[in-house]
Amino acid sequence: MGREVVRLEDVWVRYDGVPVLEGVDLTVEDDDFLGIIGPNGGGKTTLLKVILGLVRPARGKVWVMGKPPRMSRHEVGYVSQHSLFDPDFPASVWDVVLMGRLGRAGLFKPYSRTDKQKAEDALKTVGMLDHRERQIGRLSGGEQQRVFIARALVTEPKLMLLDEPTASVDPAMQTEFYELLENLKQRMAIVLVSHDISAVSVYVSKIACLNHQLFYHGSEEIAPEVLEATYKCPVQMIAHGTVPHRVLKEH
Amino acid sequence: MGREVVRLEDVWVRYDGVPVLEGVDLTVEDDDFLGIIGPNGGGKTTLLKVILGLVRPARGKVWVMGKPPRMSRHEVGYVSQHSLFDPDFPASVWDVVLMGRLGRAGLFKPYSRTDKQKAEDALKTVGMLDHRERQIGRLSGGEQQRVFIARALVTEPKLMLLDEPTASVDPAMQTEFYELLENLKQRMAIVLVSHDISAVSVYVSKIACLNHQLFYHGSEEIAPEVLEATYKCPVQMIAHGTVPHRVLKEH
Amino acid sequence: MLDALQYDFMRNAVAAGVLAAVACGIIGVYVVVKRVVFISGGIAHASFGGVGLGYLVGLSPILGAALFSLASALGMGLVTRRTRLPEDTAIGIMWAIGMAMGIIFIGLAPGYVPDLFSYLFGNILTVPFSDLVLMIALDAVIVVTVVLLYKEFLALSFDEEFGAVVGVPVERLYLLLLCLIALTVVVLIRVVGIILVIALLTIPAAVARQLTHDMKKMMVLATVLGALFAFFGLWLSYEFDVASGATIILLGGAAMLASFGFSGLRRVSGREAIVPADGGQRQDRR
Amino acid sequence: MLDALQYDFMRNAVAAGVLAAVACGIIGVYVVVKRVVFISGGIAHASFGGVGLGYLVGLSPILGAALFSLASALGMGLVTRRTRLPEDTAIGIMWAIGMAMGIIFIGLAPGYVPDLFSYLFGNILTVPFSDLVLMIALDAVIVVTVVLLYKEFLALSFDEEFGAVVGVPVERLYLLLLCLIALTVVVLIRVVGIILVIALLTIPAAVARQLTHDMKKMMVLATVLGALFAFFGLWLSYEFDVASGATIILLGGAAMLASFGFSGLRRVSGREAIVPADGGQRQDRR
Amino acid sequence: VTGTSVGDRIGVAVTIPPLQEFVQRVGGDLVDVTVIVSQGDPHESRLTSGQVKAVAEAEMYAKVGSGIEFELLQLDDLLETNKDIVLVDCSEGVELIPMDGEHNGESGSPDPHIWMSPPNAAIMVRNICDGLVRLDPENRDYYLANRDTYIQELEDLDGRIRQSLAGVSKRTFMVYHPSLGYFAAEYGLTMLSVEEGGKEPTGDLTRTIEQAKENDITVVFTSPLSDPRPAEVIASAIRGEVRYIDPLAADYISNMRAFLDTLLEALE
Ligand SMILES: Nc1ncnc2c1ncn2[C@@H]1O[C@H](COP(=O)(O)OP(=O)(O)OP(=O)(O)O)[C@@H](O)[C@H]1O
Ligand SMILES: Nc1ncnc2c1ncn2[C@@H]1O[C@H](COP(=O)(O)OP(=O)(O)OP(=O)(O)O)[C@@H](O)[C@H]1O
Ligand SMILES: [Mg+2]
Ligand SMILES: [Mg+2]
Ligand SMILES: [Zn+2]
Repeated sequence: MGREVVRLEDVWVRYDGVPVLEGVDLTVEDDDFLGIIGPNGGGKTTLLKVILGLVRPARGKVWVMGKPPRMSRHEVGYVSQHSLFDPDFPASVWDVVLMGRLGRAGLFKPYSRTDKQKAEDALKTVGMLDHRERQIGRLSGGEQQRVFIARALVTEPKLMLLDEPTASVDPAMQTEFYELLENLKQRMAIVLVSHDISAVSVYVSKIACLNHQLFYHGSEEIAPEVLEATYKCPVQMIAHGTVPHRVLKEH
Repeated sequence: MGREVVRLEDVWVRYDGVPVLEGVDLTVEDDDFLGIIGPNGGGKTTLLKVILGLVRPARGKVWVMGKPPRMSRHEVGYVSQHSLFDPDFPASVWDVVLMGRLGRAGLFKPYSRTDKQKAEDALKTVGMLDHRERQIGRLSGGEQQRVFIARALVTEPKLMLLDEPTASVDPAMQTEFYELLENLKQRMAIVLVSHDISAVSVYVSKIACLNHQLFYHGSEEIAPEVLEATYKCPVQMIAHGTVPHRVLKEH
Repeated sequence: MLDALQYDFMRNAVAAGVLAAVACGIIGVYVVVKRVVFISGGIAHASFGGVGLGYLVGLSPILGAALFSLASALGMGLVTRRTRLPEDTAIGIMWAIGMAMGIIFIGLAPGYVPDLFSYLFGNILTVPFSDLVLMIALDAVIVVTVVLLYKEFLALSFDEEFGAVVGVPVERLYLLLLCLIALTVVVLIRVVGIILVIALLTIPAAVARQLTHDMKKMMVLATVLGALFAFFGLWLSYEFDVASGATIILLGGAAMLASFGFSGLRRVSGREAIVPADGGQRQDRR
Repeated sequence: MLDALQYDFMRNAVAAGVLAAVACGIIGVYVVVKRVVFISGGIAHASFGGVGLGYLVGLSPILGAALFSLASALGMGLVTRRTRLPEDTAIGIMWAIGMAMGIIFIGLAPGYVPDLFSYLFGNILTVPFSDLVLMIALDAVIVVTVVLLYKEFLALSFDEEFGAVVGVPVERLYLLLLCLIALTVVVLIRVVGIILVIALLTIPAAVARQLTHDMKKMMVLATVLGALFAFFGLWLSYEFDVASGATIILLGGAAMLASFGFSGLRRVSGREAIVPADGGQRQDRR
Repeated sequence: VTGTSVGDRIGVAVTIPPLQEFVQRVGGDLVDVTVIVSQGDPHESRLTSGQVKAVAEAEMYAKVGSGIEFELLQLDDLLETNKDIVLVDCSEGVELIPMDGEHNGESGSPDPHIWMSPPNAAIMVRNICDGLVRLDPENRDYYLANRDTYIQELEDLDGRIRQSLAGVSKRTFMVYHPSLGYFAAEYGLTMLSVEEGGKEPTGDLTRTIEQAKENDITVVFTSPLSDPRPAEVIASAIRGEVRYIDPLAADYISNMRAFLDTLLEALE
C-alpha cells in the first residue's frame, strides 16, 4: 500500500567470520510501524546499522528510499541502543538536539534559523523545551533518552530507527513514549527494536523476529511456534505460556 | 524456619546525595530462594553490593551470617551483572574458576589439591569441564556466564547472589540454568536479581520488589497492586495485564 | 616584570605565551573532552624523530618536527581506529619509537646538535620573531578551522556514531582534528618543549571544564587561563631565575589542583556517604 | 660483539640488559593486561623530578628517582581510583608536573648536570657494577612478590570486583603492583632512560601476548624477548655506533610491527567482510 | 669518534679535538689520533660503543685533566678496557683557575677550558711529548724536534695576541659559554659570560643585557655547541651581533688566529 522506504535482499553480515545476519530479506513501507524482537546477540542492532550504512554487508543488497543507505541518511532518524558519552561533556540539550540538523546544515555553515526552529519544535514534542540549557550529562537517563529522540526527530526523517529506546526509561515514561510513537507513525515509517514483547505487540503494526535469520510476520498474529523458533526455547520462558496477543491492544 | 543468613535493617545508600536505597529491611534465611525484581536503576545491584560489603550504606545495619559483610565474604558466592574484562585477557577457564578459591587459599599460598578438586567439581556442575584450557575471552557469552557461575560455586557459599545472571544467556541455556538453581537451592540460600518476572515467579520461593524502597512479599502471591507500586506504572506494560502467578510453576 | 617588558625578548615571550594559549586553549578543549591526551602526548614525542631527522638531513628541525607530528597524528589516528591493538599499548609504542628515531638520527647527524635541550624543554625567552609569525599563522589556521567546523567537531567529540549517521565525515574530521593537534604541538614546542606540551594542552582546558559546561566558553576560558599561566609563569621564572616552561606548567598544575581540590571538596561534602569500598573499580560511564 | 665482551663494562651492559628484561618481562605483562601503560609512563616521567631533587640536594639521583617514582605510583593509583578526574587528564598532568619539577630542581642545582642526558635516554654502556647489584636486588623483589602473589595479581588484573568479593585486598595489591612498576622503572632508567621506559615495559609483553594466552608463559616469553632485544640491540648499537637504548627500542618496535602485521594479516583474511564503515567508533568490549 | 689507527703507528686517543692537533704535531707520522668526544658536548657524558672500541685499540690516552665532565664520569670505565694504556694528564703543570667567579664561584670547581690559552697549550704539548717518549723512547728525538717546532708556533701565536691586544683599550668581551676564562686571564681581558652550568638561560638574561650595555659590548660570542638563540636575544637587545668561536676546533692554531681577528673587531 505505502511507498517502499527500506528494502533488504539476502543480506549477510559476519563479524570475524561468525555470521550475525544470515540472508535477511526485509521490506518496510512508509506507513509501517515495524517491531523487531529477538534474543540478545540476535543481530537487531546490526540490522539497523546495515540500514544506516554503518555496517556494510558481506553479501546482499540494501536500498533506503531507493538509494544506497549512505545516500539517504539525512532522511533517517536514529536513536541508538547505547549512547555512550561522557557525563561531564560540555554540551547542552540544545547543542545535542541541533546535531540532528548537521546533515541538513552542511559543512562549514552555521545552523540556520530553520534548523533552530525545528530543534525547538522537536524539544517541544518530547516535552524538554524547558531544559534546553541544561547540560546533557546532568539529566536523568529517561530525560536523556527524550533528548535523543528529539535529536532523531529534527532530521525530519521519513524513517525512524529506534534501538531499544525504552531500555533505560522507567515504565511511566515508557507509556508516554509509546504514545509519542503513536503520533509519529502518522508521519513516518518506524522500526522499533525491543525486548519488550508485550509493548511491541501492543503498539506496532508488524512484527519481525530476528535471530540471525529474520522471521517476518507482516501484520499477522505471531503464533507461539514462531516465537519458539526465534528464541529457540519454550516460549513459557519469555512470556509465561501466554503469547502476547493483539488483544492486549484493547487494554 | 531456617537460619538467618542476611539481615538488613533500615539501610540507606546515596550516590552523590541521590538516594538509591531508602530504608531497606531484608531478611534471607538459609533455605530461601529470593527473587528481586524492579525497574532499571531501582537499586538491585546496589543492594547486592551492600550485602557483599562492596558498598557501605550511609545509614543502617547489615549482617551476613551474623557478621559484618566483609567478614563473611568467603561464604558468599557472587555472579555480577556485567563481567567487564578484556576478551584478549590471558587467562583460561581453569584460572578463572580457581579465582573463586582465592579467599579460601589465602594470600601468598598456591592453590591446594582441595581447591583444584572443588574447581573441577564446579566446572562439571556447569558442564564446562571440557573447556577448562580454553581462553576465557574466546568463549561465547553464555559459556562465559557458566564459568562465572562455576567460579561462584567453588567458594562453596552458604549464600549465592546472582545479578541478572541470564541477561546474556540465550533462552535454551536459561532453562538449563534455572534447573541448576533448582538443585543448588537445596544447598544454599539464593538471591536472584532478574528483570524476567516470569522466570522469577516460576522458580523462586519468595519475591521482593525493589524500587529504592523494598517491597518484600515473603512467600505470598504478588498482587498486581504491588507490582504497580513497584514499577510505578500500569502493570500491563510489564506483564501485559496478567500478573505472573504461582500457578505458572506447574507449567 | 614590568621593567623587564622593555626588552624585546620579554615582549616576544609574552606574545609567544599568548599565541600558545590560543592554540592550546582551543585545541586543548578537544583533547580533554575527546580524551585524546595520550594521543597528543604521543604526537608530541614522535615529533622528536622529526627534530632528529632535521639535523640529520640539514633541514630545519622545526619543519622536521611538523612533518613527523603530522605523520604520527595520521598514523595514531588510523592505528587506534582501524586496528584492534589495545589503544594504550599502540600509542605507547609509537610514542617511544618516534623518540628513539630522534635519538638515533641525532646520533648519526654530523657535528653538534646545539639546541636539543631546547626542543625537549623549550624556552619561551628565546622565541625569535620569525617563530612568532609562524605561531600567528598556525593560530589563524586553528581558529578558522574550528570556527568553520565547530558544530561538526562538537558532534564528533560527543557521539561519533550519530555524527556518521547524519552524514558527517567523522573519520576524516577526526584525522583533521589530530592534525590540528599536531600543529599545536609544533607551536608549543618552542614554548614548553616536547616533554611538557601535554601539560599545556591539558591543564587550561581541564581547569576551564570545572568552570563551565559550554564548549565555546570553555575554549575562551582555557585560552585566558593559558595566557595567565604563561604570563605569571614567565613573571615568576623571571623573579626567581628558574626555567620558564617548567614554571608555567607548575603554575598551571597548582591552579588545577586548587580547582579540583575545591570541586572535590564540594563533591565530598555533597555525597554524604557511599564509600566505594575496596574493589569498587571506578566505573567509567563512557 | 664477542670481542667486546672481554671488557667488564660490556659484560655489565649485557648483564644489565638481561636483568632489565626480567623486570620488564614480568611487570610489563601486568602493565599490558591491566592497561596501565600510561600510568607507568607517568611514573617514569615523574621520576625525573627525583633525579632533579637528587642533584639539588646532593643525593644520588637514582635514589631520588626511586623516591619520586614510588610516590607518584601511590599518587596516581589513589587519584585515578578514588577521584572522578578523567584518568587521562589526571595522569597527563601529574606526568608533566613531575618532569617540570625535575627541570626546576636541576636549574637550581649548582654546577653542571653532566649525565642528565643519560637519565633521559639511558646508557646501558655506563651501568656501574653497583647498579647491577641494585638491579639484582630489585629483580629478586619483583620475582618473589609475583611468585607469592601470582594468583592474587591474576584476579586483580582480570576482574577486580570479584577479587574484592572473595576477600582479596585489591586496592592494596593494586598499589603494590604500581610500586613494583615504579621499581621496574628505576631499574630500566639506566638501560633505556626515562623517556623510553614505557617502550621496554610494553613491547616485549605485547609481542608475547600475540604468542600465548597463558600469563605465566607470557611472562617467560616477554623476559626472553626483552633479553634478546637488549642483547641484539646492544650488538647493533655497538656495530653501528649508535645510541644503545634507542636501538633496543627500535629493534623491539620492529619485532612488534612484524608480529602485529602478521596477526593483523591473519585476521583480515579471516574476517571475510564487515567494514565498520565510517563512524564505527571502535567498540572496546572492555 | 674520528680517525683510526692503522699499521704500526701508535694509536693515541684524546678527549677533545684540539688535543688531536697537539698530539698529531708532536707524533707526526708515527701516531694515529682518535678523538673520543668528537661529537657533542664534553660537558655531558655520553659514552658510545665507538669510543669503547677506539680506547681499546689505543696505546696512549691524553686527557685534558682539568675536570671536564666527560673525563670525570666516563674515563675510568673507558680505560678499564685497556689496562696497559699510557695515560697522559695534559693539565700537569697548568695552574687551574676557578670557574668564572660571579656565576659559579660557589661550586669552587676549576674552569676546565685550559687549552684556550696558548701558553697553557704549550704546557699540554710538553706533557703529550713526555708521554710519547715514555711509550716510544726510540723515536725520542723525532718527538722532541716536532714538539719544539709546534711550541714555537704557539709562542708566535702568543706574541701575536699580546701585540694585537696591546693597543686596544676596550678590555671586556662577552661569550655565551664561559670557555675563555684562561684566555682572558692570560691577556688581561675581562670575560662576561651568559650561560650558567649548561642550563637554559632564565630571566637573568636582562641582567646580562644590562651588563653588556654597561660594558659597551657589541659582539656576543657563542659556540656551535650552544643553542644560538640566547646569544641572538642578547645581540639584538644591544643592537650588536653574534660571532662564533669554536673552543673545540681541531685546527687549534688557525682557529685561535681567526678568533683573535674577530675578537679585535669586537673590541674596536
Ligand atoms: N563490532 C563488532 N565486532 C565483533 N562482533 C560484534 C560487533 N558488534 C556486534 N558483534 C556481535 O554480533 C552479534 C550481534 O550483535 P547485535 O548487537 O547486532 O545484537 P542485538 O540483537 O542488538 O543484541 P542485544 O539484544 O544484546 O542488543 C553479537 O554476538 C555481538 O557480540
Ligand atoms: N558508582 C556509582 N556512582 C554513581 N551512581 C551510581 C553508581 N552505581 C550506580 N549508580 C546509580 O544508582 C542507581 C541504582 O543503580 P543500580 O545499579 O543499583 O540499579 P539496578 O537496579 O541494578 O539497575 P539495572 O536493572 O539497570 O541493573 C542508578 O541510578 C545508577 O545510575
Ligand atoms: Mg542491540
Ligand atoms: Mg543492576
Ligand atoms: Zn666548555
